[in-house]
Amino acid sequence: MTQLLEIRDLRKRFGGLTAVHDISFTIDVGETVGLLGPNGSGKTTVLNMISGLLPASGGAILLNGEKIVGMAAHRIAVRGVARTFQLVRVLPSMSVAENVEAAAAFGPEKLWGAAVRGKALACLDRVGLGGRENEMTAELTYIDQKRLELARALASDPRLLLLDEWLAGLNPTELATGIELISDLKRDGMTVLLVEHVMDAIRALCGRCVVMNAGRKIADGETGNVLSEPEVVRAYLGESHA
Amino acid sequence: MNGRLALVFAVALVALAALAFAPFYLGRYQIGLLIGLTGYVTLASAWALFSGPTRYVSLATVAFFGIGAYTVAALNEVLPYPLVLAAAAAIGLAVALVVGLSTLRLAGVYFVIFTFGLAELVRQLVTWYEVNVTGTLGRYIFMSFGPEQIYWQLLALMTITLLISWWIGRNRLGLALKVIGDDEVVATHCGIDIARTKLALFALSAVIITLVGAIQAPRWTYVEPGIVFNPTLSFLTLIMALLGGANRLWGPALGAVPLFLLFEWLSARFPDHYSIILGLLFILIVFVLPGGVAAFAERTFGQRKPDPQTYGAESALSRDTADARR
Amino acid sequence: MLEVFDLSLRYGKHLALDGVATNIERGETVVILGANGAGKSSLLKAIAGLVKPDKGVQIKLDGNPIAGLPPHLIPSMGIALVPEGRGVFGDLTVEQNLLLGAYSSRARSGEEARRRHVYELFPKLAERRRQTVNTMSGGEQQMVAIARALMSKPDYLMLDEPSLGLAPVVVTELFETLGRVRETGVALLIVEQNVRISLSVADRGYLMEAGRIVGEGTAAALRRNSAVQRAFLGMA
Amino acid sequence: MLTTAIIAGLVLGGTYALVAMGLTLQYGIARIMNLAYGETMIAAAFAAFVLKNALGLNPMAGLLLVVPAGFAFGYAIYGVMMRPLVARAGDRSALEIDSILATFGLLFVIQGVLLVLFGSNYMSYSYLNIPVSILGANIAANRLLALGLALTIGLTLYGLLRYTRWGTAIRAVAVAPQSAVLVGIDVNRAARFAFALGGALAAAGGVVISMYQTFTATSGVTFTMKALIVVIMGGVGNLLGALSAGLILGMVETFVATYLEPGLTLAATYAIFLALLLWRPQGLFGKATR
Amino acid sequence: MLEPIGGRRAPFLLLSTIALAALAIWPADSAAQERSSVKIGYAVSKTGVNAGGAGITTIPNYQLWIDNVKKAGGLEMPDGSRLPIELIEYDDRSSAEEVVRAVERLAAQDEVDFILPPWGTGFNLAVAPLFDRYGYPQLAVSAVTDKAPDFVERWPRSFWFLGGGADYTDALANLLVNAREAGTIGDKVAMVSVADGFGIDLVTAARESFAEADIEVVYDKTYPVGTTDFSPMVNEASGTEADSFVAFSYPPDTFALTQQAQVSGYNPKVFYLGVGVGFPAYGEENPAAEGVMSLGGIDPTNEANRDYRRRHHELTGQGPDYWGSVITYASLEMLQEAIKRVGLDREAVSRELSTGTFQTVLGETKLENNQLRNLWWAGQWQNGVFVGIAPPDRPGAATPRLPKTPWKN
Repeated sequence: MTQLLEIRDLRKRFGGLTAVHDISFTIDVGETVGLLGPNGSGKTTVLNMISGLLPASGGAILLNGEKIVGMAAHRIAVRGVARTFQLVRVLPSMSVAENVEAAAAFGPEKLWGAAVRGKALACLDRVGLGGRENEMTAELTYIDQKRLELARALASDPRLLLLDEWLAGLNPTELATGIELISDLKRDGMTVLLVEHVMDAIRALCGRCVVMNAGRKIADGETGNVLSEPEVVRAYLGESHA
Repeated sequence: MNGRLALVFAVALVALAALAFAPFYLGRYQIGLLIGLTGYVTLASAWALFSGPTRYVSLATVAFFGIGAYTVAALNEVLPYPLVLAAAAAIGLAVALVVGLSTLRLAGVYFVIFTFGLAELVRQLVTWYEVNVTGTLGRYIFMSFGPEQIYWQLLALMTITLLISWWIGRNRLGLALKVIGDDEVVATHCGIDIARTKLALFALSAVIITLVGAIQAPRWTYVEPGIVFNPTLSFLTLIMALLGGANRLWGPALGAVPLFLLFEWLSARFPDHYSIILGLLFILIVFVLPGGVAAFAERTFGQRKPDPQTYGAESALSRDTADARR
Repeated sequence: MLEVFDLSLRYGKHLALDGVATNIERGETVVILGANGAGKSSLLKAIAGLVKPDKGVQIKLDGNPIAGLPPHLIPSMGIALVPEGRGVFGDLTVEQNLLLGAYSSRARSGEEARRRHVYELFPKLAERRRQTVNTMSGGEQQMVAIARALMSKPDYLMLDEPSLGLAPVVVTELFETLGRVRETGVALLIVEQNVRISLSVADRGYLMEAGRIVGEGTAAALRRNSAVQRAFLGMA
Repeated sequence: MLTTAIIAGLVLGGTYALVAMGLTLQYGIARIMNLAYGETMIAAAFAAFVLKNALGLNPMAGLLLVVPAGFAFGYAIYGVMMRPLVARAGDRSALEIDSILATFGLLFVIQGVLLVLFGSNYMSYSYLNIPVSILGANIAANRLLALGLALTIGLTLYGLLRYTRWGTAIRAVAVAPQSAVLVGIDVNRAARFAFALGGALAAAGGVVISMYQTFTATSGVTFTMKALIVVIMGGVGNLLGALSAGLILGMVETFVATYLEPGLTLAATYAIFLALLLWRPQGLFGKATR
Repeated sequence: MLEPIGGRRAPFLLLSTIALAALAIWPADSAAQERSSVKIGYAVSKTGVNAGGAGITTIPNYQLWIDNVKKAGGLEMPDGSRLPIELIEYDDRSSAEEVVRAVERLAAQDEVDFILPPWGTGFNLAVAPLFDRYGYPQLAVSAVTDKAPDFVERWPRSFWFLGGGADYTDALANLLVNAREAGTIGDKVAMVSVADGFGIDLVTAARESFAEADIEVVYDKTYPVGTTDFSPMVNEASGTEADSFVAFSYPPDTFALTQQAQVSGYNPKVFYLGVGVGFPAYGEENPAAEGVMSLGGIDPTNEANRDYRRRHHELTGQGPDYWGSVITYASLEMLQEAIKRVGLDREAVSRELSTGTFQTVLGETKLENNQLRNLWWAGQWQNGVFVGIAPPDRPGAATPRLPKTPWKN
């Protein structure tokens, strides 16, 4: 397996507080890795540093062997890292299609004209928003906005997809659809890093999990094993989920 | 180029030709009016070029306008006129780049006040320089050409500005600006270089504004900082663009033309109650035409893009999330 | 008793609630189940006065109409809402949040005792009363939101997706706390995606679909219901 | 010399702080960017002038009449003009633009009324222009009054906002109006009250400033702008911030005028302001939100 | 994908707006008609930063003069007939572009017979080319410039009534020299000036005048327009050995400087300030102003002037200032008299203004090279009147009272 992402001794300080404490892990091409941990354990901060939204205070992030730590977010995006956000961020003044076109037009391929439109429609189809390209973003329901965010992430042809609680707030039926969607991406060879609390989804999708607590990595390995580790159970899952 | 676009261009071309030949048929006062009109349409359009899509409300308009005018005043006896204009544009560009680079972190009202402060700072520095280095404050501009030439130059600049605005709207750059205006974080994750995009547009807008100041300056014969750095100009430009609709090609013009004429008419008919009537009209416009004249025109004359205002109810749904985000 | 009947609500073209009728007795715990967009949150918001229902008087508290009242009067009727996303005052401290929780005139009497009680329910908050809420974790913020709502001396406490985005261990803890709140006699009206855990604390439940109530029953009956099992409990 | 400069700077800063605190309430809590703020001040200055000249009322007594009038004016303006805009605005930036436009209109209306009533002349009278000696520096009593008033108002309001339930509620409205409703706070009333309070402070500032500063019907804008700078420097909605920023600004101006060059005072003001914004975009005391 | 920003109909809408607007602004009816009135127009700053100055020196005098003509039954023509004034007034909103366009409008659109000048040096210069092109005489009163002779050459129909900076500063230097010779004061001066056209012109001239008179300038600072706190400058000046304090200031600063000097207990032997000292509010009924000097002044014994002041007060409710006001009014009287002598032909009126001798509220008035040179270059508050003290040999000149009496509190 080829390694796609390598994180080495990654650290983040906010003022006096160390939010992420020397985290290291790797992701291979085609892998789907779950990043778990209690609220405030630093998962989203790690995601933010990978996508370039936050500068790291120390350590290294390598994408395909290239050091991307310290790079501006848009340059990381062009190198094939796409993401969704914990609280949905759609572009409210634009149509559904324009939301996706934005990513296609500035992604690695820099499409324009008919190509960008085609790409956007294809991505919308893929997440189940086909035929709704002319609606205004603000009209969409919460779950459709989540879909739209995924479509936008896909439109930049990512090599690494970062999903931040993308499945949160879905009921079991919706969850099943969502899991199906990510499985499809997996099948097509997409590499995914999943921050998620929904354990059903983690079990169904992730071959491997990294668990954080209070900014440190407390477990890393095959999902089933990790979820039964006593420290993970104590800090994160609670007895009822063990 | 499709048929409709061709038609629009044809009409615009005819209108442009009519405007270009207007001085031959009009009196001096009407030419003066046209100078004011084209000047403000250009200012408002140039302002909206940057501030419309990005929603960065700039009050630095008069800083650049004044730089243009002052450059002409300082150099008009030293350099040939085209070079004076080029020098003005270059100085405007340099200042815009410095300012643009330093303000990239600011947003919202902080940017507004920063740009206002900038205009005042430039004015104070120019004053201080003149007082302490050249020992004189006022400068004279004696040019050999009349108002028609000023008008034609402004008309050309206006046309170029509108063409640039149109081109950007159909271009990747326009999309980038809209995304930035909606959400900078999303923009950067889409691969948009926000800093460069914003800087480029700010500089472009500033250079056009500088040129308006440079072209108009010979109208006044005498230039001093208090005259050319009059902050009212920044406010008027902003109000015109916002009133018309800063997100549309014709929006700023639709705000600038009626407002300019309204000012002119009011100050002539009601010189003593001008302020009161103007103020009341202003308030009325805010209440009756939310979203600007262009949005109103679109609602009235044809369905185009739904206006975000009409979706207030839905956006109330997502407001919690939106606020949590802030 | 809090009653809702024939409640309809429209956002533009979209019909969010379509003739909804529900009721909740004092001391009862009721969950509302349904897909995203079924109208669950809209129902809570309508009761809290945050959105205006379409017509007439369709919400009654102990027989008195409360629909159409401005939202800031609702807490003083004994109805509190913990919204989705918590809605805490992030810039203020825990203590100040609780102080504001007791803002309505109804809540002023016995405020001190209630504060002690709330801190007993949430001992973690007692330790951190001077901490700014923004600096706390999601689970702790959810606790603050609930504690603040309890300070208003509610008869009815409505919670919109309280477990959203919380770690499993925190969710468990949260519902244990809600169970204790329930024992104090406060009626709970909960909208929750985590059906399994919410049914475990509930007496009754409603099923919503496309703005309508399509089913109701006791918690036990709902747990046995095959449609519910399929749709909400992830059982095939 | 140094003490003189420090005291003179504090006294000048007191004026700035006094003027800025009302604006910070209006903008920080009621969320109205009030461009007509300076005009409200000027109207109050005229009122004090008229009361003194026509009725022989001394400006201190004038304060007792003009300040409540300022409150009433703010209260009425919010109810009539701002409330519909607040109700209509989908988000904060829409309200910001609407309020800028509407108060820009209001600015002209007030200015126009003043012009019709009083003409465009310079107005000036002198009250309490007597030297008070502090640590060897002679300071005008009227300016000292402004400083005293600024400190009193600033600290009182700060105390109220910080340590009372009512004040906490007002702050809650400022930071999270959607949530304030949930605990039973009448957001509209709180905003209206804050706006009216801002109007009262503007009136107080106007009266005090009229005691030592020449004014015209059209000189309101300069006050608005100075106040805006102080508000932003201090952090929006932050009374203590406005107080400190005002004092700092006063010191900077006095020091530049004394030790550097009077011609650069305003340049220094703006330079410091711009530098501060770049260093801390949220202001000296603002929290890094938004 | 990307639609063009802007509706399809927007250009049409824009054009029709312009067309409608053009109709609205077009001349209503320019058909020639029997002359039944004299059209007089002016554009002046009723609002904006210049409104304060225009409101005291210019506008009330225009009103007073027009009222006066009306009461007299109109402007008298050479044939003895009288024509009423039809007045057109615009607000230039203190903007250079507006004042230029307003004057263009008066000239080309309203086709008025005469245009009265705007307020301010800068604005008078801004509109000078227009007055010249359309052949209107320009009675530039509220403009202080040393370049007046050049301007007269460039624009032969321009008239400059307020002298140049050097005139005032030479007179001031002369006053100081006399006092020095009398042993009243030393030869040191502390000087501040406002950083705009007026302040800089005067301070530049003053440096020269003082150097020629061997007066040493020990403190010389310029402050920006809008300065409100003068304690640093007054304290610094007070710390020097200078007996004389000179400020080329504007009204708000003038008032503030005075108050600050009182508060700081700064009592120089010569206290000379700029615009604003001549305002009635400054010194009438204010004993503290006793001895303060400035530009301008009046001859209190001049009967016509006294009558003018009375009428001004009656009509406008305020007294005229002691510098530009009476000259503004005199310039209008000259215009009125010139029309009476030669009619409405602007060329002839200009010639008459240039060469004629007029009886005005100033007394006998005659321009030299299109400039009024018979002016009070300096004045001083004495017993509640701001009297002219320089040139000392001019009839009616009062004797300067130095040193200034200390502030009375």
